Amino acid sequence: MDNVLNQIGIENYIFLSVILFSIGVFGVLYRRNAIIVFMSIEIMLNAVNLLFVAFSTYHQDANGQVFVFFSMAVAAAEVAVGLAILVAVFRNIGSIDVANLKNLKG
Amino acid sequence: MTTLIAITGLGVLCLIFEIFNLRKGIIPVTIIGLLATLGLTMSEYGTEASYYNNMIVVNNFSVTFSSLFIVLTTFIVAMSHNFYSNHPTKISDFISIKLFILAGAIAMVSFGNLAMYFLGIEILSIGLYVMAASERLSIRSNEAGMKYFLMGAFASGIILFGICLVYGAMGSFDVAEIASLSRSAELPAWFFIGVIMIVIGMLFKVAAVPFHFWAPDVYEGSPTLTTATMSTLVKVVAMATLFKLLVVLNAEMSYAFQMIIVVLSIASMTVGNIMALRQVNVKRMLAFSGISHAGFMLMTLLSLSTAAGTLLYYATAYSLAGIAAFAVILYVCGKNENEDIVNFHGLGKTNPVLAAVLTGALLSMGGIPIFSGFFAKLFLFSDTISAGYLFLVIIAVINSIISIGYYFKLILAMYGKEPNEERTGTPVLYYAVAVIAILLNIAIGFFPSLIMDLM
Amino acid sequence: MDTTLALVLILAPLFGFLLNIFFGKQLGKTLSGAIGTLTVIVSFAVTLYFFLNITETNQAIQVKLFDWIAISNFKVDFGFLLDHLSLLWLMFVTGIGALIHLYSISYMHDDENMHKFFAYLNLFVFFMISLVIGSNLLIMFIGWEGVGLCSYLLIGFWYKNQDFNDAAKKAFIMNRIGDLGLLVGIFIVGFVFKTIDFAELKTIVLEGTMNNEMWITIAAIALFIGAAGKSAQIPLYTWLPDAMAGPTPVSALIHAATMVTAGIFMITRLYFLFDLAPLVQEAIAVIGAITSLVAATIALVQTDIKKVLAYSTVSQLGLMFLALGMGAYEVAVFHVITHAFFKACLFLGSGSVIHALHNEQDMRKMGGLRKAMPITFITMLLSSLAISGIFPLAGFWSKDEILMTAFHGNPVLWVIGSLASIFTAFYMFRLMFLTFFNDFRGTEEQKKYLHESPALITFPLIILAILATVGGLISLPGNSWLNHYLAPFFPNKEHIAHALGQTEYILMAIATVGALVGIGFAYAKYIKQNQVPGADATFTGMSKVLYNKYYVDEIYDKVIVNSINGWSNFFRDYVEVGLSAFVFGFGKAANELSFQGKKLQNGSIGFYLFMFVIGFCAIITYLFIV
Amino acid sequence: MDISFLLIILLVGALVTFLAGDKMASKVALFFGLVSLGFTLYLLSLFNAGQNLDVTMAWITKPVISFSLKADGLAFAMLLLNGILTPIIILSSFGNEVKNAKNFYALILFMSFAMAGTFLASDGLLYYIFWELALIPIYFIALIWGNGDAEERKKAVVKFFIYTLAGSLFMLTAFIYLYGKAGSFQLEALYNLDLSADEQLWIFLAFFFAYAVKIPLIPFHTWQANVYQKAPTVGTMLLSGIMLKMGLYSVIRWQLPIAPMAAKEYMNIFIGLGIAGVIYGSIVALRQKDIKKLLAYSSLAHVGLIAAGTYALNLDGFRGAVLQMMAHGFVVVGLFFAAEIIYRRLDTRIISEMGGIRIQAPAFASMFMILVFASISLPSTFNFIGEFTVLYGLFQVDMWFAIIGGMTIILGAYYMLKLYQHSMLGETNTKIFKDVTFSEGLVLVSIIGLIMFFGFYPKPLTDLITPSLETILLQINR
Repeated sequence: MDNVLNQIGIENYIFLSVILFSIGVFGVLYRRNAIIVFMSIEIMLNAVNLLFVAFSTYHQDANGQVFVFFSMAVAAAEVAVGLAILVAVFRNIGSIDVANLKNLKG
Repeated sequence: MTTLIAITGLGVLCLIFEIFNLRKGIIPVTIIGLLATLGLTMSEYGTEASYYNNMIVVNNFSVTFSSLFIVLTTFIVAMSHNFYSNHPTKISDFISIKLFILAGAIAMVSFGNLAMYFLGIEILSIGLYVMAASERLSIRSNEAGMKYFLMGAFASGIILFGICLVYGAMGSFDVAEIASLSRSAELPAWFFIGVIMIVIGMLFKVAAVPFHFWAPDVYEGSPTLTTATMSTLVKVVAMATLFKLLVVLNAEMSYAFQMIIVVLSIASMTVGNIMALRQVNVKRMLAFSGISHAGFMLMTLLSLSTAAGTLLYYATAYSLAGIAAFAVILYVCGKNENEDIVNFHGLGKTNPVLAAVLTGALLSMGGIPIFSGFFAKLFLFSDTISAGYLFLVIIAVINSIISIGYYFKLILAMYGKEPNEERTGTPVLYYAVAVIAILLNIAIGFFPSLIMDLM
Repeated sequence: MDTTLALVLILAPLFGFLLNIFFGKQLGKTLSGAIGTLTVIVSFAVTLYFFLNITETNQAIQVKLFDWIAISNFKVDFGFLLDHLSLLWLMFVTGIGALIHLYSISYMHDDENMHKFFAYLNLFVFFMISLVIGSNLLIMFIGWEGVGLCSYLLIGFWYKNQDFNDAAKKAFIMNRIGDLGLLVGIFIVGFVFKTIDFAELKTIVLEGTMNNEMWITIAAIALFIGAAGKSAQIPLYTWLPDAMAGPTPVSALIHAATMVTAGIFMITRLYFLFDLAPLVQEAIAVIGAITSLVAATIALVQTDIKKVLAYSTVSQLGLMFLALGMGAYEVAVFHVITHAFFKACLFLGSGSVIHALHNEQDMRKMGGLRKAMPITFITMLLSSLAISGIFPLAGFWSKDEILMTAFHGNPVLWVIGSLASIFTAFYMFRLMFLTFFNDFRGTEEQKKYLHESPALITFPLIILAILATVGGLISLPGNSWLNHYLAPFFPNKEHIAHALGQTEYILMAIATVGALVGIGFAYAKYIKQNQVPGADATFTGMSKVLYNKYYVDEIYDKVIVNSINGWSNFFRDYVEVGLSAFVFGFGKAANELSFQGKKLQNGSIGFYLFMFVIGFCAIITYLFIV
Repeated sequence: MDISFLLIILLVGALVTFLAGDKMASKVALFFGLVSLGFTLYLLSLFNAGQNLDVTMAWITKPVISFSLKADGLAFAMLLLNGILTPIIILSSFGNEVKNAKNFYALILFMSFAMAGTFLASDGLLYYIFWELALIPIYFIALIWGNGDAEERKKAVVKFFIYTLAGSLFMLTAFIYLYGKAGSFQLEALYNLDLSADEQLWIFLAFFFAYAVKIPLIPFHTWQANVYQKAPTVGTMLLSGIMLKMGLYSVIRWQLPIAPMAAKEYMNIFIGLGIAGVIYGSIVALRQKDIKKLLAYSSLAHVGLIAAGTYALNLDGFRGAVLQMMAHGFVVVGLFFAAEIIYRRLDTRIISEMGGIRIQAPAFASMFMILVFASISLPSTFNFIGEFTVLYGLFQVDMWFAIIGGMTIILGAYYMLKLYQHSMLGETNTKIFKDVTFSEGLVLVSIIGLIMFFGFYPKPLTDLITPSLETILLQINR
């Protein structure tokens, strides 16, 4: 196992997941369609999961991989709730464009 | 530990009650259960224990804060009776969700492992997303839920990344180990970055500037009872957790980091107070006031070693005042579609008791003796000055002067104006909660040592 | 024994005051008048007792009741000092006071508030007594301000007339200006000498250990300002003529005989201080002389009978200050006494006239009263001769003394003084002629009711006239009983009794001739040519200026009163508003900020998240990159 | 038997009054007011008998705050003022129709309680707490029972509250800072600190801001006139009669001894400020149309003089200041009550709408006149004693202070006599004005009695306050 890390080096994993994470962030910032925003958030979380696995390998320690399961479960739950809210919103205003949610301000 | 189990069990019990159609019993049973749990928790005071190889660590910090959370939840549950009276079918869900939120909160203050902390915060958050959006047919509620969910999830992502980096640096999620390691070797930069990311995540939860934008909208949009939960329970939880994180992760406070805290706390209190001045919606106003109080509480992070007691006291004072205030708001705005100040006109004439309670709550938040809010500020200031941040205290003082401006706007509305509607019905539970909360507030004002000496 | 008597002396009028103020209405007019008078007579009797005592024993009596005010470096007893000076003063204060009370019983009989009048008169006597017998400066100050209060009350006695009230207010405030001076004087004295008790002060100063030139001079100035306020000297004299708004007995008692002489009393009491401040004495003399001349000139053309007398009073007071300035205190005292006699008589006489004419005070509407009211005429004639300084009446001797002293001190002042007395003679007889000679110029039914006043009025007149005639005897040049009597009070002075040399006779002659000249002029103008001053409009040139009192009042109004009111308006309308706006400004600014801030909270999730990320990046950058 | 019973009585009084209900409230309140007065006198007798009445109880452990009351002569003087005026003020309101009276009178007693506490507390924080507590009742009294246009009133009252609170919060900061130094809020501990000159200056200014707003000194007085005008007369009496004195008292008790160096260094500035207040207040008062505003500005002038006396830092200045505090307290209450009586009859506060009252109500006019002359400190009134002593204290600093400050006796005479002339004298106006009722007369007579008595025999008071003032002076000159 370790040879993999030796060949590539943990830093690169970090860079990769940082990049992924940033992509997710930008997605959240720039997309207005709620679904895509969700997916961007998922990208963020999965970037982290990737890094978890990498670190767990790096440390020869299973905790990290266990944690990934936690985070997946949590992410699933979050998205479930999120979609539920989204449906409610869609029912009410007939759109899933987050830019339309501007009634509360000032 | 037992607390956590008991609370979760209680939550499940609610759902079961629903199944067996014992709706009437839910709230009484819950309250009794909560009080029992409270006793149980307090009995653990003074003991240091850890369970499931340090997943959960019980110590005075966790016990005292857990007790506070339980008390707050009890109040909130008590108020749910009237609040949900018009859709009884959902009551069990709401109650149980509240209990799960409480469970999450307790997990957050008594975690011994970052995994536990993460789960706790997520349980709390997800529960809140649901509660925020729980008025299915109200656009405002939906919007609030949506906003809260998106930003919350975003924050969770950042926290997760932080945890990951910390893990990467330390190779463990166990805070004890992390603490010991962080003292020893030279640490990779990720560690600090990770800590900062976690902290920022928490700053989002406590709604500190510039991570506060969600708060006013969400507070305003959510059903009032949920707002009450957020502005009292959740804020306190997040603050306590942030405090605990910084203590256990033992990230020795570099000067730069302290500067960050100072700047953020100044920004939070100032922005919060200034923005609150022109608000007409009471919930929104209290949201901003909550932001400013978050700023105040951040000051405790400048003297981590000593300020635990102060934080607890401030949290108690603030949240009790908040509960009292929201009890009144719930009563006054129960049947109105909005919570504008006009609804409070002449409350002093129609419901002198509630008016008095709300006045007391606001005075407490404003920091007027003999209410506990004053002592909270006092202790906070004296800690901060002895930590050497006089100028910060002076700015805080100026802020508390500003804050009087909008607190008194409400008081004036209650006493200075003529009632524009006759208010019928005296929901006993609202009255009870309001009065008890304010009395507790005053009581700990008379005997601050009760709280201060717990830590 | 002495203590109790002293208390009786001072408390009797107070008792009368309380009785009249509370039960006056029930008592009825005559009774309340009687009580008022009796209480003063009691005081007079006690005074007499003490007076006779002291002439034998030469022992001043000290009475200490209790500690009054606690001051860090001197103590203030509540006590009285009955020495030669104060007893002498009390004699004519209570004596004349009693007479005037008597007079008032009849004079005020038609007034609904007669009991109040007597109450105030008694109160005045009470305060006047405490002024005179106070054992230290502060007790004197009680009386000092107390008499001011009473004069306020009595000038404004007919309080329905706001003009009278204005006059009263003016009198009080002008006195207050002087009082501030006196107060400062007291401060300095207490500060320098560590005591304000007259007796102690005297001993300290006469020991001569204390020679603090600068302070003593300042103190003397301050005290003189006080005296000037009370005794109506330039520049604080304008209140006295206005004070004539009060009932005539008041003018006689307060604004001629007693209160206005308080300044002279005070300076005499503290003569030892003034002796140490020659510069100030100079100033006093000069101011006194000028005052006497200015007042006399104004009196020349006044047409209101009481105004003439008022300005004559100011002028006479000026002469007294002239004497004080020359250091001839006993002379001043002498003139105070004689002046009290004849001026009181004149005022009461004028009162009797006014009474007869139903409150007509304008001399242009009088005349020919000689036959109608002979007693009034005779008494006033005697007094006028006295004040003009005709041998051998009281005025002659006292005024003569003053002029002699002036001559020896500073001839210029002597000239001024003599001039003043010539004018005095003129305007007094102008008054007499216009009032009593030729034929009556009033309305017909006034003429019908012309009558001599009742006995209660004429009796005091007669007494005073007699005194005005023979009063000079108490201090004849050569052997002066007065000087001899006062000698113990001036231990350090070998008193100057002008040996009657050639110069003195010449001076006397000049004075007499001057007086006669003045009278002559008056005779020529008002009997021979039978002139009568025309309507106010007709005055022109110098006489117009004089008739308008050199426009001093107007100037004061323009310069002082208006400017103060202007400031007041300015402060009220601008400064106050500005300050208030400034304070509110903070609130407004905060609100404005809040209003702008609301725009930031624009409800867009994208923006919120954007700020989130910005904050995040800022923190990371701050911590790790820089 | 110790001093804390006094506070308990007042607090219980407030509670009972609240429970007594609107019918009985006024009488109950009066009863308790009198009881507290009687008890004050009783304690005073004990105190003069040399008994120690101080209390100290541990209260808060971290930071160390103790419930400690200290009764020395100075405190007793102020307690007397409070104890005498409270029943008088309550009695003065008997002529008015007070709606929901129970709250009204309860608040009055509560305020009296808070003020008594302020005068007694010897622990900095306890003192601060009482200081703030006194603010709450007057806020509500002025807001709810006040008169005039509601919006205007609100603006004025809120301004007053925030302004004073702002001041006192800086005082709180100063206290906390001192605590950091001394490790205790106890008066002695704070006295014995040795602070650097700069520290003292800042502390001094922090306190000064609090007191300057409360007293008020120019230019911090903008709240005063409006609040006096808008508040119900009872509120105005409480403010001007007692509450202002809290500020002046605190200057002597806290500000000067804690920061003596600064006090000495900048003495002339602060005396100057006070004196300026005298002139300014008097001049502004000249042209006021509203009687309550006029009295407000006259009060501004008087407290300016008192403040100058306190900053003069000598025994006479202090003693005079304390005496004048009491004297002014009595007189100003009397005057405001007179204004209230006129308002009850004529329903106006505009001076030009009055006049000729003396003809119809001689008794009232006479009493009013006595008050007027007392307020311009005619000798033989209590005010003269105070003012004379203060002026002499100022004189010891600099003659010109005494002279300019002394202007008050001239300007004061001017505007007060003007007020008297245009309200009481002159031709009667058509309205009927019936003379004082029994309770009104009682109030005025008792005030006048006090003024006259102490005017001739102030010895008991001076003997009472002198020792404590001397100790404070020692503290300052340490």
